Amino acid sequence: MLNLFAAVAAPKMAGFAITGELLFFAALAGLAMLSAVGVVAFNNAVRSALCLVLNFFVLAGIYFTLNAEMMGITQVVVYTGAIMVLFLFVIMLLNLSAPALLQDKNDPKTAVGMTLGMVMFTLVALQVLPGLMSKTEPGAVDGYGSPVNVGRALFTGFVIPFEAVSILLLIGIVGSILLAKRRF
Amino acid sequence: MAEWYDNLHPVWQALIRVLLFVGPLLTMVPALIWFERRVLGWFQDRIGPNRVGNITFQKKDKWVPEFLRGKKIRLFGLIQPIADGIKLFLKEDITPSSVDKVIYFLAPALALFPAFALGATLPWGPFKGLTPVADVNIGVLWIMAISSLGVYGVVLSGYASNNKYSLLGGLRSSAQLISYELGMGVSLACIALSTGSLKLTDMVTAQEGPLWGVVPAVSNWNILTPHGAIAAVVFAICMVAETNRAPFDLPEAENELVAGYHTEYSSMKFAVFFMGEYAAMAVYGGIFATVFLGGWHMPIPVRWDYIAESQPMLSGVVSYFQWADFWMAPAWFLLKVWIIIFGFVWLRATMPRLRYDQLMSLGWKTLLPIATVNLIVVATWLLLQEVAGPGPALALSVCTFAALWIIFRAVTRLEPAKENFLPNREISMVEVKPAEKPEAPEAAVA
Amino acid sequence: MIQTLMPNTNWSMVLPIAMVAVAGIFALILEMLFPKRDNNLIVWASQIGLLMAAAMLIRQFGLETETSFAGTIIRDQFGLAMQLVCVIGASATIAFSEGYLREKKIPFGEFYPLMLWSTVGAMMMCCTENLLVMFVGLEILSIALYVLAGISRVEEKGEESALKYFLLGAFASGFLLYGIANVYGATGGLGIEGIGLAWESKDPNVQALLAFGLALLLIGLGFKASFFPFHQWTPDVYQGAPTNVTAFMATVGKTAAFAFLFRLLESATAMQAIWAPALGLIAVLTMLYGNIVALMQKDVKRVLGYSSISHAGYILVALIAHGKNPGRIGPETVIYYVLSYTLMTIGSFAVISLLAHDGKESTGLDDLRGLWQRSRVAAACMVVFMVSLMGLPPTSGFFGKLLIFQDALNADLLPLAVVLAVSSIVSAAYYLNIARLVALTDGPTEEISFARFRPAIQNTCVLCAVAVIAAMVFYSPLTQFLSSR
Amino acid sequence: MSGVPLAAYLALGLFMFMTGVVGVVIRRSPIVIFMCIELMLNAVNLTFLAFARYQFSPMVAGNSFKEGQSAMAGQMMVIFVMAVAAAEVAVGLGIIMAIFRLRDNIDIDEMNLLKG
Repeated sequence: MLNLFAAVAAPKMAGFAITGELLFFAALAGLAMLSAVGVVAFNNAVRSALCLVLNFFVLAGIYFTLNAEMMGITQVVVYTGAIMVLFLFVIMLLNLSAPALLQDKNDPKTAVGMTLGMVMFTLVALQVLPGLMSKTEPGAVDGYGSPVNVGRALFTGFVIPFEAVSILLLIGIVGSILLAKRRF
Repeated sequence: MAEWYDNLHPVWQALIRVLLFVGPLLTMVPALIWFERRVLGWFQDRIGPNRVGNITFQKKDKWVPEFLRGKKIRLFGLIQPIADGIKLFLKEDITPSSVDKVIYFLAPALALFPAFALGATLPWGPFKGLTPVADVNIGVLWIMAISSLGVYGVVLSGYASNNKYSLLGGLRSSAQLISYELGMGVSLACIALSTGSLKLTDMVTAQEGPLWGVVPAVSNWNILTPHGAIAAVVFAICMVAETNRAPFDLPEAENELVAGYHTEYSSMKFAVFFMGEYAAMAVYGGIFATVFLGGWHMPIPVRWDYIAESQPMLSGVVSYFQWADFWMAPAWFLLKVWIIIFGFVWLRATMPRLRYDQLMSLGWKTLLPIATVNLIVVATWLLLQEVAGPGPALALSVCTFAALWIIFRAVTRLEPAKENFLPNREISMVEVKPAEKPEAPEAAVA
Repeated sequence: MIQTLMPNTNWSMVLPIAMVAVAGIFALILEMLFPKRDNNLIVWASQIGLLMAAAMLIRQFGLETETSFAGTIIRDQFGLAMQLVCVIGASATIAFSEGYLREKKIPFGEFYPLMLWSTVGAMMMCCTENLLVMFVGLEILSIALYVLAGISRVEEKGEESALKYFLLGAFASGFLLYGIANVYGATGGLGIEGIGLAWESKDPNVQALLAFGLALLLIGLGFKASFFPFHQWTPDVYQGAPTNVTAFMATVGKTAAFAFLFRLLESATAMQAIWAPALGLIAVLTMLYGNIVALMQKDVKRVLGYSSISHAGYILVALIAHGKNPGRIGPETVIYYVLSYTLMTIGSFAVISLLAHDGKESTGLDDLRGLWQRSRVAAACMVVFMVSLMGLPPTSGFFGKLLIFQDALNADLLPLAVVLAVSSIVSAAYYLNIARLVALTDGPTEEISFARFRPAIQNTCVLCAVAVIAAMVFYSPLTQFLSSR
Repeated sequence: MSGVPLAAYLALGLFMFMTGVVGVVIRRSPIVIFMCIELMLNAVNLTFLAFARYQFSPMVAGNSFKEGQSAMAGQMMVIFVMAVAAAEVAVGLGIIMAIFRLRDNIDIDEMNLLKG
């Protein structure tokens, strides 16, 4: 089956053959693109958020295909596990008090915006991407994304931003409490 | 492992591993339900389900062996969960009219998924390549990642039900899960730090060493080390909260939220939530056993290898234990899981439910600081071990913990503590009426 | 035994930054221990922390240029001077904050830690040539500013400005990040020193990625510095945010963006054919637009917002001149101009903060009438600041513009120099108008009798005014000191 | 993953980025706008990891990173983007809640108090 595909498509796409990995990537990428469009296209905020969750989850899968396993799992922990839950939490809180607020009305500018976005995408892609089509073999060593390597890099070369991020998170904590607490 | 297994195609190997994990888990769930009901009955001095599943053989039955004819075999209600399942399956499946349909159907599936995916990195025995579905070097992170997905099922079912009580239940649950996720993560990080690996099989192997690096005959179960014991307590509490079990079952508090997020769910959809909860219980028990209780080893922390070496005269007996330790690994593992599940039930039977603010302050003001201080102590301990050897390091790390904890309490005590409890009241079962007054004359006139 | 994982790290290079961060944490702990809304202790702690940081910075002046922490942190004279400007800006803002916040009835002790941490971000941006560190610094700066902009929670305007600032800021940092990603793809690293080398490799793919990435980077940084097409948030946010936060935003926030932009353009000198015309156009539009639109405003904070846009244009001219020819045109102009801009902007916002009274603050131009009746000294200082913003002697604004003019001519940017001169003349109209309203017109007397007076605000004004004039008088030793090599 | 061209990952990243930009421009609820910004950040993360994996341009000598550090730089950036996103979400949702408390409405088109 795969060979058949390759035989049909090979003459059209010079330079690389269609492999199982490519098809797997195409499936993940298609899912990611669909869910990305869903975030923008759904009028209901909860649907948008769920699409975004799906997108982040699929992205974690794509990170695994890039051998960046630590990043993939961190993606799930941070984005789907924490950030999107917080989003849903706030959406639900707003939903509890004013459900109508989260329902966008249909708007003609949606279609216009989508089209313009696609045009821009095509323009930029045509400028930047064609030269990179030939690059199909990864250059980084396997295991570059293991927790050990990531940790070592984090605590040697990037120790200053790592420490600085603690200040950033402190700002996040203090700021969110300051902004959202009920009483002064 | 066996040769035939190694010769299989990797896909089949993977399938076998998945079956080895999912099969026991699925069979455990009904048994667990029965176990909980029986144990609860025992705690509450009643009998519990004991009728369903009695098999009575007629005298005239020809197909049973002679000695069974006319006998009644008691199964102590073991079949009860299956009967429950049949009941739930045959019940009318009600879908309220104004629910958000897609999300309404998605939510139970999302609630069940993490419970099963969570245990994928759990090793059931020393048979490398056979037991964990995926022995990846991000095992602990996997647990963190998947357990944080558990909140979606609850929140979305609450939202989709289009019911204020359900939504409130979902919101409470999401706040609860996020809060306790932190304490759990940090306490797991303590163990990961002291082990030096995020792999669960490495964690089990690390627990085979001598206790504290000093006592050679006892194996180094994490629950026996000072920092590990603290982490275990924090983890255990967070684990109960993460599975939404009593005393942390606020999302479904009957008296406040009419059963919370699954009020609007009936029939099989409810059964799926139910299954998710019990499967999560079993899997968290497995995680606890793996990380803190020596994993697949015998439930006594003895290093048989060392004993065999140092006491050659005992080697005959010890070799028997070694054999049992290796070949009965899944059984030991399951035994530990059941002990933990008994703990779950015990908690449910004895603890009153927490109030919401108590729940939050326990999570944020007690468990998280303890776990964080513990993490600092583990780091200090590892550093000191390099410098001063295991013994002094241990003593110093204990002192560090005490000092940090005292400082923390001293700092937080400065704030005047609010009275968190209701004033004492007399509660009596029988309503005591005040002494009857003669009716007011005005009322009589009116 | 313990192996040290990080050989050759020089911790003293980040000591000033750490000092400010620790001062912030200390201030937060003070707020927790003494939550009695008497913030003088916190103010003093913050000021002492900033003072110590400034001392540490000055001690390092004149040392050899050096990188450390695997090349992520660089210590050079430019970075030290810009960090010093950030510290001065933060210190001056905190000096007049206490009285203002008390008048506006937003006496949160958390204000000071957030301000200090924001300064930490700005300082990080000043002392790095690494895109990652720059990004983290930028976000520390911005996220703290989002919170600060919305710190007055009962004011709809404040919250609205916070939301606008936040959404647009996050949007812009998305662009910035995408730019970083492309630059990383082209150079294989996060240091900006690789840009020039990668461009000279003449590989068309690399060049396309670099051009795309650099454009996006400039958009992201241009947002922070509020250049012309990315400036829309500026007047709104400046108007809605509390006045002291606006002062901080307009000075320290921009200083950090300029500092990194300076280094970025310097390392992208090889690509100047790509960016120089575009940035030149942006500079022209920024200067003209800021000054012309400022003429039509009715709110004094909006006027100053547009004026800050035009000043960003002036500084951009200096940056372009340096980036085109880093060998000949040194960093003195940028340092000097940013310093004088910081002083005069914070000073003028300090004067405007006198408008706040009893929880209310209306900042229309008409509300400025009779401000001299509240404090004559502050009104006199306002005249100095306006003259300086206009660019007339005897103030540092004059010398700053002169230096930029000279740099532009040296770098063959005659059109930019001409636009600079013209737009400065245009700006005179609204600056003089503000000065006239503050110092020469009378206001309604009954309101003034209620207006209380905060000495810290006046002191800040006087200090800034003195500094603005002193920076002109002691021009030559100052520049020598700031840019000593 | 061998066989998949680098351009495919970059195109996916660019597509998601553009979708996010479009969403920011056309949607009106600040929460959804914010989600679209998160989408943009994730597109950037994908781009970083793709470049890190494929080592498109490891040749620049002037970089301070030693051999093999280039791949780490991209991953580090992703980690820091995640950390920043977490802090940003906390603060941003706080702002949205605060504004909702004040006016019971979060529509971005009705934010018109600040005008010149």
